[in-house]
Amino acid sequence: MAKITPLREAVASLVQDGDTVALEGFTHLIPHAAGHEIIRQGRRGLTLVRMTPDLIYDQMIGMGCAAKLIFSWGGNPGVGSLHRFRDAVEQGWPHRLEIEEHSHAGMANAYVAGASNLPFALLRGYTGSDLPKVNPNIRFVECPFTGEKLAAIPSVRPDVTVIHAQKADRRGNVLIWGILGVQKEAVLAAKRSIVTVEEIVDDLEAPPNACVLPAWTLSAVCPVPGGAYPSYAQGYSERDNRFYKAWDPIARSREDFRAWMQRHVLDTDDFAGFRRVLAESMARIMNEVA
Amino acid sequence: MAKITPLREAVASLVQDGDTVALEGFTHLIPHAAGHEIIRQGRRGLTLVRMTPDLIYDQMIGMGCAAKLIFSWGGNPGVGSLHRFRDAVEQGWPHRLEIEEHSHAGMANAYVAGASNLPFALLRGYTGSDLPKVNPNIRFVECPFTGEKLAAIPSVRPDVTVIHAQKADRRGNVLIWGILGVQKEAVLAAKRSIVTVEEIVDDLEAPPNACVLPAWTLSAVCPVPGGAYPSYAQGYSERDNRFYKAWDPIARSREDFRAWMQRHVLDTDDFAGFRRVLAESMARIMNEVA
Amino acid sequence: MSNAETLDFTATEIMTVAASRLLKDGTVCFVGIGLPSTAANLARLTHAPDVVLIYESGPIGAKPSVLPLSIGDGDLALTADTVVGTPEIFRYWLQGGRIDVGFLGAAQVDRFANINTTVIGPYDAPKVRLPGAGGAPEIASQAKEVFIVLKQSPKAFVAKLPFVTSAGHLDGGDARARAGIPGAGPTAVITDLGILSPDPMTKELTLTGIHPGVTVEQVKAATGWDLKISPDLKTTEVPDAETLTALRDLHARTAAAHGISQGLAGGGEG
Amino acid sequence: MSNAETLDFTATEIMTVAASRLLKDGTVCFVGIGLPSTAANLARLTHAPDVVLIYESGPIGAKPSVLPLSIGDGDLALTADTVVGTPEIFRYWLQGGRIDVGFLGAAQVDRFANINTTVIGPYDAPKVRLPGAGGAPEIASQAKEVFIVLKQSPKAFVAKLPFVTSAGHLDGGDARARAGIPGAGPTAVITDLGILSPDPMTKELTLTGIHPGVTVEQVKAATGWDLKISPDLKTTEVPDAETLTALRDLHARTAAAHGISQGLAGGGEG
Repeated sequence: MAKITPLREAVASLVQDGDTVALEGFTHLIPHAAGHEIIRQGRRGLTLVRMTPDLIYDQMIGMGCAAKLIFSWGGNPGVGSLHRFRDAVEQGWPHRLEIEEHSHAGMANAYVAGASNLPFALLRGYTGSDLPKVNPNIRFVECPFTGEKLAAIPSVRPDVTVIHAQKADRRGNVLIWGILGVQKEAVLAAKRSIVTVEEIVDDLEAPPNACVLPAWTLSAVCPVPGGAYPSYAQGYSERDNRFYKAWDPIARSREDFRAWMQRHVLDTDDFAGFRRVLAESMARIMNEVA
Repeated sequence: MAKITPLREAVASLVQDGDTVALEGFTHLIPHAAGHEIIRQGRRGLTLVRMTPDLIYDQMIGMGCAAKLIFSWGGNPGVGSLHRFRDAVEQGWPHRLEIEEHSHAGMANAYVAGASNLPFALLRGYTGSDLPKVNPNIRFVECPFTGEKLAAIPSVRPDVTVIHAQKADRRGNVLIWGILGVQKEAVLAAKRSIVTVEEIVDDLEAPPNACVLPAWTLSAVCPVPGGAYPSYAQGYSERDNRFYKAWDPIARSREDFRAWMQRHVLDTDDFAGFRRVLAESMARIMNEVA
Repeated sequence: MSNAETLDFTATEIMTVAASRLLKDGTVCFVGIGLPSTAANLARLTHAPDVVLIYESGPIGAKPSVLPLSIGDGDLALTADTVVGTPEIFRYWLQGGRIDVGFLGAAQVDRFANINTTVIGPYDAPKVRLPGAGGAPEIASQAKEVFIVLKQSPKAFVAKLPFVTSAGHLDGGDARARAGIPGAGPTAVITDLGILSPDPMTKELTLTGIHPGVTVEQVKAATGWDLKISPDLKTTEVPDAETLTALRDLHARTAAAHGISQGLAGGGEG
Repeated sequence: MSNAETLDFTATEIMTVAASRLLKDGTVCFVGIGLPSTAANLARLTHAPDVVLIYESGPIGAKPSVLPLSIGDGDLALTADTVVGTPEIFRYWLQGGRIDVGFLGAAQVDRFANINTTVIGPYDAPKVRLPGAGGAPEIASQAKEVFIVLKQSPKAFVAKLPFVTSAGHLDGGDARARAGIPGAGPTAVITDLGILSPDPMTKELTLTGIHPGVTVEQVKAATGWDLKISPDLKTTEVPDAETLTALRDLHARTAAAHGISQGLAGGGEG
């Protein structure tokens, strides 16, 4: 049953060193605030799972939180490379990062299989691709009726899934709408879950057949308005495309990255603090990249 | 691309003798009007698929439309037996009915697999049940990662799926809400599809993430207000529980059943005609069963 | 309570109330239509306001004001926290391991609480063709525990089933665990005469509760095997006035809402 | 048209317009972000108003007024016929066989239109780590046909890929069919210099179209293998004024809406 609790406490009690952790969100509703809190609390040895690792995973990888990454597309959407991710894979900095690489179809099905308590996902996938040559977790099974060969990959069953959503009611029921991505599956596939929300309301006012996660499926619900920034929450905020562009030069050098993370994340108390310091430095950053 | 067309023409052009046909609806939105039209047009040798065959399948089976039934629960919900279904299975009247029997979990997964263009559905199912002993289409596969044994059943891929929905817009996009059952999967699993709707509107006014079937996934959309009767359409009509109870004595004897079908279905032109004749006889029926 | 003891109640009423009492508050319950649904909703309206009711047609957290006559009544959808598709119910919610209690009816049970809802007689030439499995095989195997509610008679309580639709404790002992079936299986069978529970070791259904006014001989006569009686046999507490009133009001509201006699509010999916 | 021939346009513009023209009205198109999305939306705003755009983040029938900068922009959701979850996109819509055209970008292609978006250099010790597969492997295998759009250079058009992320025509000939891959595979590669199409028999990419003002020698120099030239080589029709205006307006609206320079509207998922 969901406890409505501050994010710091949720991360402290629910995310442990060595856990398999999925922070999901498909451009929309990416849980940046929660990622920052995991960095602040210095988690290590995590297996990070995410279809589209972007800035928040670049930060977590660069800060040394991750031992392994399970993913299907790692880039700065609309901009280019994730420099910290590339540095970890290409140069092993700050340490070696093991990767397990899939396609989107594979990852999406692996979350579905996890939510369905199946040990593996079955799909028509990876045909003609070299991915099965480099990922021993892509195997093939035969249809017992037609003899066709189908791809099989292990379910994703995170220890903790973290997502951001639009709102929760006071009992902790959560409503998500708009681009849904794989968040529902990621939560239902996980042992524990943290949902940061834009606001807590008396009544969700969910339309029929809306994507609602009942309170009893969640571990913690944490009010963090704007907690998806620079991603967005439909109905609440817009994606800050400038930040995605600004991230590129910050992440290019190890030193600039470390200094930026120190100032904006490690030296701030919470996401509101991050946003205050960022506002101060944003004008300067914008001038530099213009 | 959906053609907006009268139901009679849709059935004439899209449902052929010998087809595998799924009329789906889970208590809510059962396509009775379309079932009647298939009976009127005298289709034979159909393989009927449906999780919960109820009155409309009792009628189709009793009228000799079906060669085979694939199902998981066949009864008159809230009342008792389907007498025509039982007569076909127990006595072979009006002719032998082949049955392929699953659990709800099996059928629901088989529709999902069909919509997903997979040859089989994978589930944790049928453990300890005698169903696999009598249904050779329940097999088992091994997980290539854990060695666990999982159930496998063939996908359901109907030639035609028929459903009833609340509304369509003038392009033929369809909105369903409330109890959704397996209708979306049944349509997407099928080669062709017919959707009867309560009304055609200018704008669906669908909430975000609503269950919408785009026009280009459908073959025909047919306006049939009240076409789910005695089932219901949320927002339009209530379930007529009296009719479900009234059906029991009608269906008990072969002669009463035949006479009733002749008068109410074969001798009427369409569902509006059926409703008019039924209204005339309903008071009498109600008196008899009271 | 001394007041309540003088109340009249029917055998069906005490069966429903006894079944209802087994549902703890906050339990996530997968509800079959008919008696299980009546008992589960009675629990929600009395001692267990936060019980979570899930129906196979899609409603999660349904709070119907009247009893559904079918598994897909509109009131279930309108009062639920959310309504998902039927495949999702079976995939993410039941198979996903999120159900505490599966609440089932049955046509027949055997001494190890296996369930038959398929056929009487041979499968290929049935004497009576029953409705079939519905959701029960996977509810019986995947819910953390299972309650079964049905009226007791020698035809319904048989030593050996002609067909096992849904697994109880199979051949007894640790047969269920050896077959790799998760979940504790049936932990209680609630009837109009009493409550039967599996013996902790043999898993044979044993009479552990008896309704007031019923004799052990009556229960034995209504059972198709030599029913063992628990040395710790308890008499069911009579329904209190409040609970009986809640149950009768629920039935009255249901009859009024559906415009039919109460008899129809029986059993069945669909 | 004689009027339009005097218009100035950039190499990227004619690439986008040429790609856009290939999309027929009513086509169901699975759209990658960046150039494919620009071309597909240009088609929708000009000659193909009923093209159905599906994005992997969930929108079906998206009709954005500005270009999405990411695969999950809010405008995609708000203008779509419906928005489903990402698993459903890949399961019911792509794998379900409902996509006519998969419209992809690429980091590298080889002479048989196989795609690399994974690594340059060895997989375990990459020289350049690229973003990875995304949706492409299954789009490339399951869409009825595939269009690829990317700028032409010897680094991008290589004889042999270091890594095949997504299957084109594999080793050519009937290799794709023999591997059991459904769909026709890549039928056109649209670049800033021209259009390459697989030879009907060998499946080797052949120059079938060349943009006005570009020489065959230029195209050959930008290709990492000995590029075959179709005997039937056609010069791409220049973009007409209306189409160019539509494209430039789209970019201007996008820049204004997103509050950024046009350069950001490049490529990438996320």
